[in-house]
Amino acid sequence: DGHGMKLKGELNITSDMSNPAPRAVMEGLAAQFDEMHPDLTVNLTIVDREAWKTQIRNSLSANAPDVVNWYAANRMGPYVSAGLFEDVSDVWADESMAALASTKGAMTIDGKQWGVPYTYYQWGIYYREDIFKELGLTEPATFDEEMANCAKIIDSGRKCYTIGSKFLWTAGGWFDYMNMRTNGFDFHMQLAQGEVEWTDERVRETFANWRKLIDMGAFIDDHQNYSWQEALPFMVKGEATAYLMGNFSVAPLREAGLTDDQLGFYQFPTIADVPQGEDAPTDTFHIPSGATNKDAAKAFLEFVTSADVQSDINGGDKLGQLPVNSASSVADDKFIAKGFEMLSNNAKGGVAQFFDRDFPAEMASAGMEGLQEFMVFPDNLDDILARLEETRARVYK
Amino acid sequence: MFPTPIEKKSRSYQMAYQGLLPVVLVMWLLPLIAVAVFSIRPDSDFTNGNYWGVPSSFNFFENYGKVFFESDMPRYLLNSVFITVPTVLGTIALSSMTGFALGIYKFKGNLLIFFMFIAGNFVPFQILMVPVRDLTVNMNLYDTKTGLILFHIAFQTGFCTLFMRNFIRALPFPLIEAARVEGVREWQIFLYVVLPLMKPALAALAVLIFTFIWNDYFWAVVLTQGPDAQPVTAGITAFNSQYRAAYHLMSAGSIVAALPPVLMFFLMQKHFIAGLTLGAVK
Amino acid sequence: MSGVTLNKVIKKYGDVQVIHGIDLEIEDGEFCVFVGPSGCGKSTLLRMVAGLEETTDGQINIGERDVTRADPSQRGVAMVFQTYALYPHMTVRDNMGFGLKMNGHPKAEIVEKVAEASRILKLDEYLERKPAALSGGQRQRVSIGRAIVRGPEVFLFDEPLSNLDAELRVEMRVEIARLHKEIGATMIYVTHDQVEAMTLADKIVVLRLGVIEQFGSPMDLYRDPDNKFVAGFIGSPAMNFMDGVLGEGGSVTVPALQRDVATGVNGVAGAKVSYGIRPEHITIDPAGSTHKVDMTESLGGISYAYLVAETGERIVVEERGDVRSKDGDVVGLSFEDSRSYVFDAASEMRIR
Amino acid sequence: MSGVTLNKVIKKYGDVQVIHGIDLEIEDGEFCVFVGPSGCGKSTLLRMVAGLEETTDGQINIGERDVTRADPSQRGVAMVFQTYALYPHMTVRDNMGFGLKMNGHPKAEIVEKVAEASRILKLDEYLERKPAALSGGQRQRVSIGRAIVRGPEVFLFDEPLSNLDAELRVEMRVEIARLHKEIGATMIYVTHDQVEAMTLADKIVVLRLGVIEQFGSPMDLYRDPDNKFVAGFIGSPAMNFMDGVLGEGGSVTVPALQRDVATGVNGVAGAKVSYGIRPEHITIDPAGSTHKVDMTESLGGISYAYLVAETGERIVVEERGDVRSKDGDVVGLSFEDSRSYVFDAASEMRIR
Amino acid sequence: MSTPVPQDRSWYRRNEIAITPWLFLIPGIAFFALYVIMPIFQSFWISFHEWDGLGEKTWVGTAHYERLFGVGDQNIDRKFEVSFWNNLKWLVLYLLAIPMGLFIALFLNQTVRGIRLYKSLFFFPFVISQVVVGLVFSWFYLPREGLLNAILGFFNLGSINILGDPTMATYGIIAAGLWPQTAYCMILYLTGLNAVDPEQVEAARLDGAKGHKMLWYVILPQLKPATFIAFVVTIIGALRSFDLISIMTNGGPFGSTRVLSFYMFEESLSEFGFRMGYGSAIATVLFFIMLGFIVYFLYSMWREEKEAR
Ligand SMILES: Nc1ncnc2c1ncn2[C@@H]1O[C@H](COP(=O)(O)OP(=O)(O)OP(=O)(O)O)[C@@H](O)[C@H]1O
Ligand SMILES: Nc1ncnc2c1ncn2[C@@H]1O[C@H](COP(=O)(O)OP(=O)(O)OP(=O)(O)O)[C@@H](O)[C@H]1O
Ligand SMILES: [Mg+2]
Ligand SMILES: [Mg+2]
Repeated sequence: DGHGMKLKGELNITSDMSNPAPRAVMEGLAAQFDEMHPDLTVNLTIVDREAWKTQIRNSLSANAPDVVNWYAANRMGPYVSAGLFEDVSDVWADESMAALASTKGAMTIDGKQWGVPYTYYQWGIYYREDIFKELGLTEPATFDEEMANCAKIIDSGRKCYTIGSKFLWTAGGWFDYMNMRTNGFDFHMQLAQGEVEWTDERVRETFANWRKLIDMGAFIDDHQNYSWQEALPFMVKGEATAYLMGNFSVAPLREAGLTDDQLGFYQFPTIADVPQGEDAPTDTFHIPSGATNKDAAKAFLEFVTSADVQSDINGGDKLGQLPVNSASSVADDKFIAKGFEMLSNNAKGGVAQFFDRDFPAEMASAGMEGLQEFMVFPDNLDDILARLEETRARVYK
Repeated sequence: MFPTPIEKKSRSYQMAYQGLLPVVLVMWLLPLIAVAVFSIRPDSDFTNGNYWGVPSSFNFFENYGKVFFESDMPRYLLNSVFITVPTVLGTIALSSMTGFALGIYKFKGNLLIFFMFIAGNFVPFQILMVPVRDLTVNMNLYDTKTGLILFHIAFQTGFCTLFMRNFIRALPFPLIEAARVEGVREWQIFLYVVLPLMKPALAALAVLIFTFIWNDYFWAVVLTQGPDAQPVTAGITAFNSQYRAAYHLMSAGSIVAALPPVLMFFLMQKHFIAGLTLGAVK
Repeated sequence: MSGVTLNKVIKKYGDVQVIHGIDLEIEDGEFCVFVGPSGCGKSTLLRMVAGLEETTDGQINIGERDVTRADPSQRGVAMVFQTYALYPHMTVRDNMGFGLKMNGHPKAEIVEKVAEASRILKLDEYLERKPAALSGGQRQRVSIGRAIVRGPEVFLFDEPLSNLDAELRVEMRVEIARLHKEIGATMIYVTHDQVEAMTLADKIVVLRLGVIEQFGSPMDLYRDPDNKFVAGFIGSPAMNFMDGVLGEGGSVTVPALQRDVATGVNGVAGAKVSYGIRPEHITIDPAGSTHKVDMTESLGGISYAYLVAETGERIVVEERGDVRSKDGDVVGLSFEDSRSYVFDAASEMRIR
Repeated sequence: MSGVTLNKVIKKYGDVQVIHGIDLEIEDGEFCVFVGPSGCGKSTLLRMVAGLEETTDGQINIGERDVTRADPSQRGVAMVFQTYALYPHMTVRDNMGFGLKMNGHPKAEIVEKVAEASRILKLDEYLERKPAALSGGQRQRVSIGRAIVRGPEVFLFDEPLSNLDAELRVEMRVEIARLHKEIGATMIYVTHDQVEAMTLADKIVVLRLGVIEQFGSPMDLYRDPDNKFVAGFIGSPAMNFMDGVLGEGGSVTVPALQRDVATGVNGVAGAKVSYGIRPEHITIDPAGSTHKVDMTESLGGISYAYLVAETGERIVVEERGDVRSKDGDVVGLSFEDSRSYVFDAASEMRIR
Repeated sequence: MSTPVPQDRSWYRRNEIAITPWLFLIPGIAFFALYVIMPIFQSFWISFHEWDGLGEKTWVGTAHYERLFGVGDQNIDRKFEVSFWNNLKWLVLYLLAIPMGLFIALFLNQTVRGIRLYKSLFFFPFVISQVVVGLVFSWFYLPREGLLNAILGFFNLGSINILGDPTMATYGIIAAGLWPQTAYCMILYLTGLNAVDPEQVEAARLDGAKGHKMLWYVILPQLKPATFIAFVVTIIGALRSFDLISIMTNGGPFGSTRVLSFYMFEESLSEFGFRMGYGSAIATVLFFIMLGFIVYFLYSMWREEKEAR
């Protein structure tokens, strides 16, 4: 918060919070920070979230802004090792940051911290409660119940799950869960780190479980054509009853007209008897090492992680996600509360970031492509796994 | 004239032809017409699944209003203008000079340099991508309109040189000789004799380059990011991710992005076609 | 004003020599016409004088000055092109004044000179028009005007009329003759056209394969050609040539004519010669029976009869008057022996 | 083989009528030439015979057949175009054989007919070349060959020689005449060129503004034109026309000649007339002093003297022989009165 | 007898004609060399390195090429293989634009009222950005809501998901690409048809050539220049295809619509990419494929150039 030091000049922020709700939040943050510092001009550039994933590199190496959005863990590795992210250990040294301790690990590489988180959110199954009621279904706790439910849903002429896999990563979510439930969190992490072959029997078992759903026609058709947003209407219209997604999907679903009575959430059911691991990606702010106004940037980082701001931006009417500051209040929102509860008490296996953040880039890209293919052509599994194994052998040298 | 002029065919044949024309046209432009219709539909049509029925209301102003007042589209459009216009001017300036040099003078290496320009223009430009991006970054022009403009000028100079040189070649050479006998200096020949005669070529080329540059997407993605510098082709993808699945707005946005070159084409049709044929068929 | 002197002038394109050491003197104020078959080097020679082609060897003088290496603009020449070479984007006035303007002459001077040229060429009405709005003949006048404005010592014309149609060609030919009379400058004129050459020239230069075959006044060339090439080239229809053998005392035996002709030339008896006589110097004798009329062409006032001799050689005869021969007639020929020309069969040089 | 008959033939382009009801009979084997000023409808008429333009009204017969609505390829005609219209991508052989090939004739027949045509036109050496590798004259020969191969009843030529240079034109003209004699087919030939018309035609048709002014044999038209237009159009240089007034007994007072001419024509005394006489029918009388020589042009055998009368009218006179007048001479004129033509000044019709 | 022309003119004036062209060429050549010629060689150079675009380059020799082609004990790069075959499909099928363009041009080559407007409207797709074309067609193909399926549904022909089906997606994109390309070829042919010598057509009519015979034997040979150019632009377009793929499928589904240029971009600059060396190697391969065509084009032009003299 600048601690009495006057912040001057310009603060250039490039954010990837391009969906309508996050966009409003980010714009609010920038405006608020600008107002707090009369001598400082805050320039906010909002970049398409998908596009930003390719552009960040250019942005960091040339004409770097002062603050950028990115992701924790493996995903920030390349920029840290290339020296493009500023070491912000001093920000973390402040005693107020103790409240963020739970996320510190995800921000740490080589014992230093390279950014701050501003939000995280649970993944899980969002479903049409009203349809469940109509069909007399209850939230399943095991995979068998899940499949039983699904069979009834299909009988009613609906699909069980909507998904839009055009940009691949949504399939990664399904794999994360299938694998974490089949083989456990630790195994999943070993796979991510290249320690297990993709052709391993255990991996095959994951796919075999997944295939049960595919074979019964649980997923909507033609999902490879849709982005995740384009898949939403299936659920809104009731053509599909559930969506394995992050909590950010609640906002557009509500916006599309679903009320909280119609919308429910449950944790991904268990398959094998392993501690449940959960996906809970953390979104972050970083300071590029080429930033010109690092003082203001650090002040901004402190600003966004402060308890009040965290409470505010993660509120149900804003991001609708979980605050990273333990001193913040969790929004009074059915889904946020459920997620918070789930992650606090029911994620014994561990918390993963997400497929494309846990796996190295080249592996992640090949992997998600294979996952998408599997969802459409499950018969190609052997070929897909052989391909992934080949990539694994090359990538983790 | 081939095929045989329709006037020489029977009356019924003529009628059939006249009738067929609009039908074929509609089929040909079907995807485009569909988008145009999308762009005036209300949101509710899509949620109600009324994709192809009669629009339930005429939402032209709402939809286009949103595009113009609630998105970055105007900024992107402006960027496109600020990228395209200087590129056109720069390219024309450079290539009329190279075209003059290659079209008028006989010297060793003339054909070689000419072919270098052509060959460079035929190159799959992906091979330039990495080094050009690097060069632009090193010149501190990454994510600036200038960076994009400089590259476009250089690359289009290849094509335009081909065009200009052939055009100048076709000018009667005695014009140059007459001027030389009169003691007109070479640069004066360029400025006062050749340049005024190239006006049609310049106009044609300007229109052509305008559309090429306006429609460029690849280099916009490679050399720029964000609404500060990106042209509308790249902007439309950002716009679309903002309004994902809102087909009425995406359609309106696409139409807005496509409109300037289309207008250009209609206003300058003669030059446009002259450009294509001169540059190509010659 | 000054004449033009060419001294052993040679032109090579790479290894190909197209002008083979030409010596020629053109007097001050003379109208000199280059003729010759296509590709003989007329244009090349003219352009060398203009400075538009480099001279490989030899020397070109204009007046007293050696201009062999001078810039075109430094030579005091002006050139009129076959295709007019007018600047299409300028008015007639600007076309004519362009050279002076570019060389920084004061405005008043330009205006005056253009007015003078336009007066001479009767272009006053057209001064504000662009070339596209002029007829072919007017355009050619403008291009001559452009030459006049610069007040050159030598005018060069390269087939200036060949893009015009027959009628206009006649008109412009007269115009050029008048112009020469009026401004009296030296002029060099290249043409394909017999009539232009004969009617305009003070001196005709006949070129063949980059070499001068003969030069002189039109009637000199017509009446007294030095060799068979010139004899055949000048005059239309071309002179008739027949094989013959030289006898004693200048008598030539010409089988195609079935008689000996007393030509009075000096030569070795028994030498093979080519005997020549012009169509207009023969008359048909309907009473004779030595030649068959193969074909006739009537142009109204004149007809041409194409005769075949017993040797198979063809002879063209010009006929006038109201009685003309018809296809298939068998006729005789009569002519004055003094109209004969005799050429060596091998060297083709004239035997006098 | 068969003649061509046009019966009240009319052509309209939209509302513009360009051919105004033409009746014409062309005999079997006749060589008919259409002449007339540019835009008079020569090409249009020819193309109507070919079937390339639709006939708006009237009837066209070739031989006994009414072909007014027939397809071009069904009419038994072949056409030779000004621009040759050879197929540039085919060899000479293929160009000539194309028509037969398209109509499914057997290969052997094509080979034979092409060989025959190529023999007639001396094209054997060039059969494997493409048109681009031929000279203009050779190209025109090929296009004639293409016509011959199809063995048509009627040959149509549209200014076939006007893209050639003067020399070649003469050569090809003779060639066409020979061809007509050899194969004897009916030929219709459009030209601008006096000489071609006069020398080739059995019958000349003079067109003006889509109407036939006169037709007949070349010498008929030359000697006995029906009106001033034909009189001025046929003959080169053109007939001299002077204003005159008809007196009693066929005597015409011609101020430009400073005398009355006893023409012997019948007409209303006092009528304004146009008096005509051809340049080749006037001789210069050096002893006289009625006219001034403005300019002379010598072409060798012939000169033209351009005289000015006191009335300001210009008179061209053809001179021959060794003594010719010079610029500035003051001379008199003499001619036989019987050479005179008299035309009504208003209607321009001949008064006989 | 002669006094030489004074030689006091400056060196420039004396050598004006030799020097001027170079003065006029310098800026153009400089730009072109900097942005086009040099980068080609730089790309070659980079392709022999491992480089993430940030740090130092590491020399790896021909390792990238070996991986691409599967030299030694590795398999050929599957993505490369797919891209290569897709590129071939593009090359071959894109050429359909030429006959289709010709066909439309023949259809429109009439002089009826309003034909100019029709011609312009037919030309429309070419003027529109490929990005928009891509969007338009991806909506056209939408598996449920798309117009294509609406039409198929109308005729009771079931529905297809072109862009979602790896066996069809590439063809779907090519079809979208053919749309503007056909328009382009159409305009080339329309102008070509304008330049057809009417006398030759008439001569052929007298020779009895009609319809397709006339087209084949007389018209097409005369359209050769237009065909040549159509060929050039179509080949170049096919090998450069990027925008459409990027917009319509982003290379998917599961990489089945990749072509070399897209793969190259993906490897170099995409989200999971930044293997500049490998990307450059792919670009180099693409370049050499194109080089074959470039040499052929230049050779044809050179021949024409020589004939023109
Ligand atoms: N640039 C050149 N390179 C090589 N040879 C040339 C060049 N220009 C002309 N020639 C040759 O020089 C010779 C003379 O050409 P020139 O143009 O002077 O002939 P010309 O007498 O003017 O013919 P024409 O009457 O056809 O105009 C020709 O044989 C021609 O082929
Ligand atoms: N397609 C057309 N539409 C309208 N008018 C035409 C058309 N073709 C020719 N004409 C007109 O018909 C008249 C006769 O033309 P045509 O070509 O037959 O003349 P021509 O005697 O052959 O002239 P030239 O000697 O110049 O070839 C001209 O006035 C011309 O303007
Ligand atoms: Mg010449
Ligand atoms: Mg005509």
